[in-house]
Amino acid sequence: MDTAKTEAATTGKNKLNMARADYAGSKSTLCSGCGHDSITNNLISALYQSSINPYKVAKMSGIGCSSKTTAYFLSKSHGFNSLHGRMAPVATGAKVVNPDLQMIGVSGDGDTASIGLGGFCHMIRRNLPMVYIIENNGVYGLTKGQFSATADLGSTLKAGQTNQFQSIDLCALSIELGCSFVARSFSGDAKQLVPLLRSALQHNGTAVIDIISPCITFANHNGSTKSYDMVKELNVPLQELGYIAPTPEIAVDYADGETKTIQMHDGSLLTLKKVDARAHDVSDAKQALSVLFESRQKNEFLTGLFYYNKASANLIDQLHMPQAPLISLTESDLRPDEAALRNSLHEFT
Amino acid sequence: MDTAKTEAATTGKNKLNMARADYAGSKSTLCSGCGHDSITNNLISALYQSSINPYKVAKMSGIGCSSKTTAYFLSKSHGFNSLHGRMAPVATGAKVVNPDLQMIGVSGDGDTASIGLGGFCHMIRRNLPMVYIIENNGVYGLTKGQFSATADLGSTLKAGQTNQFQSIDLCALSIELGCSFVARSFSGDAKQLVPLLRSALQHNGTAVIDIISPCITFANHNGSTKSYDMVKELNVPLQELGYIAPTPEIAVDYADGETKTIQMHDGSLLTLKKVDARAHDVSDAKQALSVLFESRQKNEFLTGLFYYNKASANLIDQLHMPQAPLISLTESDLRPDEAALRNSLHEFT
Amino acid sequence: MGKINDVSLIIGTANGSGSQSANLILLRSMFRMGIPVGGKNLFPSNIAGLPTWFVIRASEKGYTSILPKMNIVVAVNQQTCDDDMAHLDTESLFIHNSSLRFTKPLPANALSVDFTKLASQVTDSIKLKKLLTNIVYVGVLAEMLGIPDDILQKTIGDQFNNKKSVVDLNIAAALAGREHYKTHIKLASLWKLESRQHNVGKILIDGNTAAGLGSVFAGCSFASWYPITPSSSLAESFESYCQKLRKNNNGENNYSVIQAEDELSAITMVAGAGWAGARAMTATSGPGISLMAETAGLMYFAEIPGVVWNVQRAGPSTGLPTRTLQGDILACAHLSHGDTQHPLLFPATPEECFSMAQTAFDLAERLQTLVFVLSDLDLGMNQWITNDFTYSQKPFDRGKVLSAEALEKAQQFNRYKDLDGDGIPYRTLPGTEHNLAGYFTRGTGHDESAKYTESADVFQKLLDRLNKKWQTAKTLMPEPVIDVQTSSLGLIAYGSTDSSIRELRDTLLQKGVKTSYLRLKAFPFTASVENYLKTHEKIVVLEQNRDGQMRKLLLQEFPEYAVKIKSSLSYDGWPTRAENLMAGVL
Amino acid sequence: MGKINDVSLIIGTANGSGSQSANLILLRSMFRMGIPVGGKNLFPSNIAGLPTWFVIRASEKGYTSILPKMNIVVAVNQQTCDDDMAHLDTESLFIHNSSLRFTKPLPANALSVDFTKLASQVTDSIKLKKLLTNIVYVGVLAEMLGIPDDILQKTIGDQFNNKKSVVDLNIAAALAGREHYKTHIKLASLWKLESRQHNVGKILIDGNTAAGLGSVFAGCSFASWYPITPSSSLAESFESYCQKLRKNNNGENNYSVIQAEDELSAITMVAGAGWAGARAMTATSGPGISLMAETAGLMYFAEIPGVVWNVQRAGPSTGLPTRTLQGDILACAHLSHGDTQHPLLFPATPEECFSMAQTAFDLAERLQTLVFVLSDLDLGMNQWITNDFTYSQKPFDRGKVLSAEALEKAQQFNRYKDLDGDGIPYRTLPGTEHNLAGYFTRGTGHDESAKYTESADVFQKLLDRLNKKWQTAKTLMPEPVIDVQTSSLGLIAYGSTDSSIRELRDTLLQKGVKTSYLRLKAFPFTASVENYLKTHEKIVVLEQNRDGQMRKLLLQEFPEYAVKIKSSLSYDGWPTRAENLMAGVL
Ligand SMILES: Cc1ncc(C[n+]2csc(CCOP(=O)(O)OP(=O)(O)O)c2C)c(N)n1
Ligand SMILES: Cc1ncc(C[n+]2csc(CCOP(=O)(O)OP(=O)(O)O)c2C)c(N)n1
Ligand code: SF4
Ligand code: SF4
Ligand SMILES: [Mg+2]
Ligand SMILES: [Mg+2]
Repeated sequence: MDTAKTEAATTGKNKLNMARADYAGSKSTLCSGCGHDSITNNLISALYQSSINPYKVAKMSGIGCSSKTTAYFLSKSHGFNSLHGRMAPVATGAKVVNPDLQMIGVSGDGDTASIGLGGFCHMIRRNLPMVYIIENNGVYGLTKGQFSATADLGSTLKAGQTNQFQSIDLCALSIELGCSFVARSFSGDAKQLVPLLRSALQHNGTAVIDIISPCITFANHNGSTKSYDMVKELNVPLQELGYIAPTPEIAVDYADGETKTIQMHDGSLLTLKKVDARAHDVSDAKQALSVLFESRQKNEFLTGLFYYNKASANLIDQLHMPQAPLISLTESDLRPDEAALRNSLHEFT
Repeated sequence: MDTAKTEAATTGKNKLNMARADYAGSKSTLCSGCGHDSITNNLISALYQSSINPYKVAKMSGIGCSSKTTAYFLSKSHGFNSLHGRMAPVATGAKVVNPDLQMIGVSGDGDTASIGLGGFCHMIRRNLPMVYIIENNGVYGLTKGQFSATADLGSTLKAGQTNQFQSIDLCALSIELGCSFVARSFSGDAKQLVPLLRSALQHNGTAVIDIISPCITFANHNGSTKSYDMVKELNVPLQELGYIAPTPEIAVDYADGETKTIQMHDGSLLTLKKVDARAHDVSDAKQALSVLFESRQKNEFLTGLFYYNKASANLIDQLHMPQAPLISLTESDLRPDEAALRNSLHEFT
Repeated sequence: MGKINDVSLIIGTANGSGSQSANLILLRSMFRMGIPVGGKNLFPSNIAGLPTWFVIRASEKGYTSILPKMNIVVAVNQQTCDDDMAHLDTESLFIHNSSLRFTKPLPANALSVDFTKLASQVTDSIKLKKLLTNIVYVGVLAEMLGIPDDILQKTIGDQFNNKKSVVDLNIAAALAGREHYKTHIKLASLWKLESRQHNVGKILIDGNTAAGLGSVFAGCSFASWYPITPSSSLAESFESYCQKLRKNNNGENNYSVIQAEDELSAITMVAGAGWAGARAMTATSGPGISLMAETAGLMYFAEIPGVVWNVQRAGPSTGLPTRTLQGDILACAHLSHGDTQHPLLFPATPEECFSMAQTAFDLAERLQTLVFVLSDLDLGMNQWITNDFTYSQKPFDRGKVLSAEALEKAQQFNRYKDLDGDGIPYRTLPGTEHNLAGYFTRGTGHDESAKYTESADVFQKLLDRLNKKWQTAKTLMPEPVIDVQTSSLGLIAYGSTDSSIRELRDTLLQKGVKTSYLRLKAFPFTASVENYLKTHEKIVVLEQNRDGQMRKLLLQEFPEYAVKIKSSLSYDGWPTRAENLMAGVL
Repeated sequence: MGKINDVSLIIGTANGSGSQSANLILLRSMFRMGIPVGGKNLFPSNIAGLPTWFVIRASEKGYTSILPKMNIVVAVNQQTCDDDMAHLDTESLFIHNSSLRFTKPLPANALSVDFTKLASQVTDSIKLKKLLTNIVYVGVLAEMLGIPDDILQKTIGDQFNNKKSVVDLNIAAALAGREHYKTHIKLASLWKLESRQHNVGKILIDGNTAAGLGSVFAGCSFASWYPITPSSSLAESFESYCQKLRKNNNGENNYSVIQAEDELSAITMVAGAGWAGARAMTATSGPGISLMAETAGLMYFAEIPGVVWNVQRAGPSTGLPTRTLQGDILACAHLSHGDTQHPLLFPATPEECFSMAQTAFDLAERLQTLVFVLSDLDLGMNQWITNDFTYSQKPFDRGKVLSAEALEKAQQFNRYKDLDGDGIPYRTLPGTEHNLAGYFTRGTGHDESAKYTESADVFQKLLDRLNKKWQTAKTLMPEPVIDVQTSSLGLIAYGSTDSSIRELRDTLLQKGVKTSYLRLKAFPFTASVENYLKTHEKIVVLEQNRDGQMRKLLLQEFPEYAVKIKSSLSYDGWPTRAENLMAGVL
């Protein structure tokens, strides 16, 4: 059904005539078994299958094991491993002056929900066009496993301490703040994650994907709610997802009344087949919040696409800039003429 | 019904034998007509009527016109006009080491929703016992009226610019983050605000009160959604509120089936008489979020108590400290004995 | 006959009362008479109702420094009218609104004028009356000092955008003041103004407006900022000039301005935009500088261009937000942890605020680093006569950026390799369509090809190269302005104190003390600074901070001359007053 | 016979492989033999799988500085085994795991040992085998160097908390290594260890543990922190010692620790807690320091006590998080904008990390200001022999705090009035039940009674009083350690480089160069520092940063002696190596 995928699978090349290896980065230095590496892998699949132009990608991140992963894919692209908690504003600056860049951001739960929370919320308010991935393990991996703000109430550390604070649900928070694309997935669930990533890549606003990604070294013990075992046990997908690249004639034909289709910015389609009774209309933010709220009470990891709003104006629209990115402006565009200076100064004479 | 109030009204003194003037502060230097001054006034009423001990109050604030107001009440109390956006962490440090302090914080929308958003959210996560007032005018008053993050979409500045970003609903956000007392009111509505403040003062966790408080100088023009006229027009109270101080024998007897009563930490009662059909069970966070969500779509200012949860453990509980505040510990409590030192060092020999 | 074109006056009002436009009309009228003049607003950190003073000094020599005593004191504010008398000396004239109640005895030269009543003659509206009260004292002063009516009326017209109804009322109020003086007061003034030609080719403007406009002409296309006094008007003027001057033919914005949620994000957005290839800036003041420390270090280390306008106010901490100091020199020079250093520029006039915008962006892109321009409240928000701005013909220096074509030719690219021996590597912009273009920017240790490394050797070499770049910077920074008159006493100053220093030097000369003067325009210091230190027996660094911060930088850089480098300091938050700095010099 | 008690060895493994405990066992065994020894872990900024080295140096003289060449190199990591040979000189022994594949020729003195196989003899579990491989090389080295088996076994027992199953396995693995050496290698070692009495009254510990424990004994009751290498273990050890030593009789916590959401909040919580009357602290490193700038300025200006432990790592920016530098001296001395200054303490040993905790809190509360303790990764995370900690009998100095009773007596209270002429005012704590107690703390300009004011005069006086307090601080700061041996060459250093400086001085002496040595313990400098500068012809400041930051502070403070103050610098991120600093001295 997904032509890009099929094509890629047969020829070993995608539409840009690039092989999957062209989307790879340097070797991961993460612990073997780290959930983050699976995400990288799924992201490479998504980029490859969607024939994303590596030269137009800007890989953004903060600081953390998760944030390191932008080095492990797309070595042809520019990357910016910035400061702890500052991915959102760095990306904002870069995207505004060059909207041609496809922004792919990878952050951690500490990076986003602890130190970076303010910037994250405000990026959402501005609806910055960007794929914003949170590799969520509930701990600070890189500093050796302290709780982050997404640690679940009652989850324990390896050394035994119990988290006493309520976890921040980044998906609910994002929807509350008006985010235009909000999903949750699990690092190991390629079937769900790849279509989500591919549609996020076509979204024309902030796409937040909160991906539960077990930390094998510091949060994979009994008692950690984000261990592989627990995540597999608690993972409840709302929908089964499929991605259909835009083709000249898309013929979507579903017998199953339980399947909905949403069209992305570029014309591609994301299909959502209801697999849980609670699967709601993803254009209804209120319902999305209710579903998330209830699922939180049950201590399950509800996954899938929660909210999507194609219509909401993004930051780039708001700024009323020309088609050509600001960085392409030349001196003559940037420096007004002498008469303009004289005119401006008139009132000061 | 409210004995404290009645008593105060007759004798001119409250239970601590203090006059209302004993709760006053220095003269306000705000613009005359500023909503913030009304809030100060209502706060003084609440403190006086509730016979709050001024010596045990710590007045906290950030920076802004709103944050200045802590100088305008309770001059007998200690105050800390800290840094822009940092009221939450300063208050956290002070309260933890001296839980006997009654924390009263006054912040602005810029102070809380813009620069202070991260700290605000994390304070809520910790459920720091504190009355957290936001004097919300949608602008940065003190820096001459730029939009803040609570400016409503489509609201205009005096100079004409239109706000293009979605407003942050601090009440919905607080509930989403698990805040245990969340209300909204209007600076000029003494009838609603005083009972809210009095019950917040008895709450044993974070009590967020978002008070729409028009900025007469920079946001009272046509086009500003937070002008006096607009607020009066759009203000929709959910409930009519009443406060009953704890008495030896409280006999609450309401004929009206539409009135609910909630009991605060000290035994006082807050009565909520339904005046809008949507008035929900304030112990139901999900419903509260839905009500707020819908009301936001309508561009109205829904006011009243939205959520209350007496049960949730607060930060002080979590820290398992003794009854006596840490600051009262003496050297002998603080410095373990020499044997303890020797024992501790044993493993390093 | 009175003194000609040599008068200091102070007007005490309340903020938010409309006095600001009246004061500007008075000031601009003098400017238009061709007289050197300066105007300083001493306002509270508050929106309305608190005391505000406006000081005007006209002087044939162009001195603008505030004097300890004023010739004319105008008291309109009940709150301060008693204290305002402190500005008087025996000769001074004290003009006050008749309605004021004094608790102290009035001086001999007191002149009671019923401004309110005079305003009532013009309008019945209570609201307008309040505003027009201010214009009445302008009329009184105009008549007394001899400001021609045509100039005054034109200036009133310009001030109110020639909106007839407003203009007419104001002119009437001014005339009422004038008439009152003519018919009732009739006092021969000790101070008189006479038209001159001093202001040909000059404008009267504040530094923030100049900097905002300068940034437009300097090619800045991205600004992110968070409001803070006294820098807000810089960002706001940038945006409003962009609206006028930076639209393309389709009416689209060839610029972007983002009001950030705080200063952490403001500077970090600048880092993102600079990295992506735009000329990007932010404007802030003290507390904002502190919050920008972490990203400033990243920009130094990852070599990302950007410009920070620091319009300094009185610190430490929140300090006095509406008072001026030169207190962030050390903070900016070393902002962030580790061995971090940043180039600083010090504009002294609005003209330099304008022209240094391009200098700052050229340096930032050439050096691939964050450049701070240190203005201050006095320069940024007060009114200065300055040379008309020169339209720069100098091409922008966009620095070492490799396009896809250049990469194709070079056939290799190492982001952090020093190919030219100046410590400055080449960079590519994200989005460059070439196989060699991509690299990984990071604040962690990296080798020449931007790869992460913990190699001790590579790390030390990286720090050394950054230092080499710093040495290169010394050859690119603007040269100081040097006036050598003696080898015995050399003054050093920078920024907004320049005009006070000029006055101070003249006074010293009158006392028989010759001085040389070096006005710094930049840090790191160029070679000529060292030469100046070498060739003077005693050096005094005059600055507006408690700790002698620029002196400390000089001591650090030039230990050989440290012994002879002294301080003269003033740090009460007021614009420099020449005489305050005198003690430290002698 | 080989050299006695004079050996340097490096072990190259991968992090997360369990080698750390093996290395500590080896190190502690030597310590328990009474031999001066030091252990340094060179680990990557990564959790598992990347190269890590552990360096042990035993020396009768107590030198711990890393030498350019090692006597023994143990290679266990495939990734680095080729490069590890770079540490060899002609005499050195190269012991490597037999399974390693080399691409370079092995040296003559190479010894292949099948650690993996030897470990297999002890266990069948694949997971355990990997861990035990490390203990096998410990056994080999123990036998070769002559570490007695009773000491080794006891140390293994202690390392694994005497958990029998684990201990037995490890002992067996060590014995396997020992046996292998005895029966198969039999090489007479060039280096031998012999038991001594040097370590009587000493312990082997890292600085962060010492500082955490010290803070418990110094009465700290509030810590808020945000994780960052290399400071995390300081906060963590504080909390875990509190759990053991600071419970009251009801098992409740006489302390509080909050993991903040970032460093902005961490320091700001400290401000709140210090204001309320607690001894409050945070621990952080470079990037955290930058983020703390704004609140640091507030604490200076509003006069709030607090302590920051800065365990320095290699900057600028994120830099090398697992490497060491003394790079934040300037950043901390002036942290924040405006004329802000902070006292700094420089512990040189774990013992000083322990004892300076009380010094820091005493100074912070006495001076009502934020005090920085500048440790570094080398001191904080590496293993040092240090004097057993002295139990302080000195009462805490809680500073000038007025109780309700004191207020009743005084009958007046002005928060910011200098009653004692030392620049230090009195404070009250919130919650004090007295009519006079309340005051309003602010970062804005204030008068003696803490009221807001914009008065120029009051503002300048406030800055002057803060400066007077700074002068008082100079009389309270710990004195430097001074050893005068000559008047021609005076060295100055501080912090963790102390032991390297001792070695350097000995080497110089052997070359006939006598030196004096002043080890700074604090900034601002006490009078004895000036005297030292005065009485030496040439001064060399040895430090681990590129810009000679402490030298800059000395130049700033003592311009009279600036000419003769030189730098010797090393800044590659490795712990100081004595020989790296040599060049700058001569
Ligand atoms: C300002 C600052 N504070 C602290 C750190 C130390 N630090 C590095 S990564 C990290 C946490 C990372 O956690 P998370 O974002 O969840 O990523 P993970 O490692 O779990 O993938 C911290 C606290 C830092 N680099 N910068
Ligand atoms: C770090 C920092 N940035 C900026 C400022 C300048 N500033 C002072 S008050 C304020 C905004 C206040 O807005 P709000 O909190 O909404 O209070 P209001 O004045 O509207 O009551 C700003 C930006 C500051 N004091 N500190
Ligand atoms: S520490 Fe955890 S998050 Fe980090 S690389 Fe290892 S498994 Fe992944
Ligand atoms: S500016 Fe606005 S918020 Fe500030 S005091 Fe005036 S009316 Fe109030
Ligand atoms: Mg994490
Ligand atoms: Mg506001």
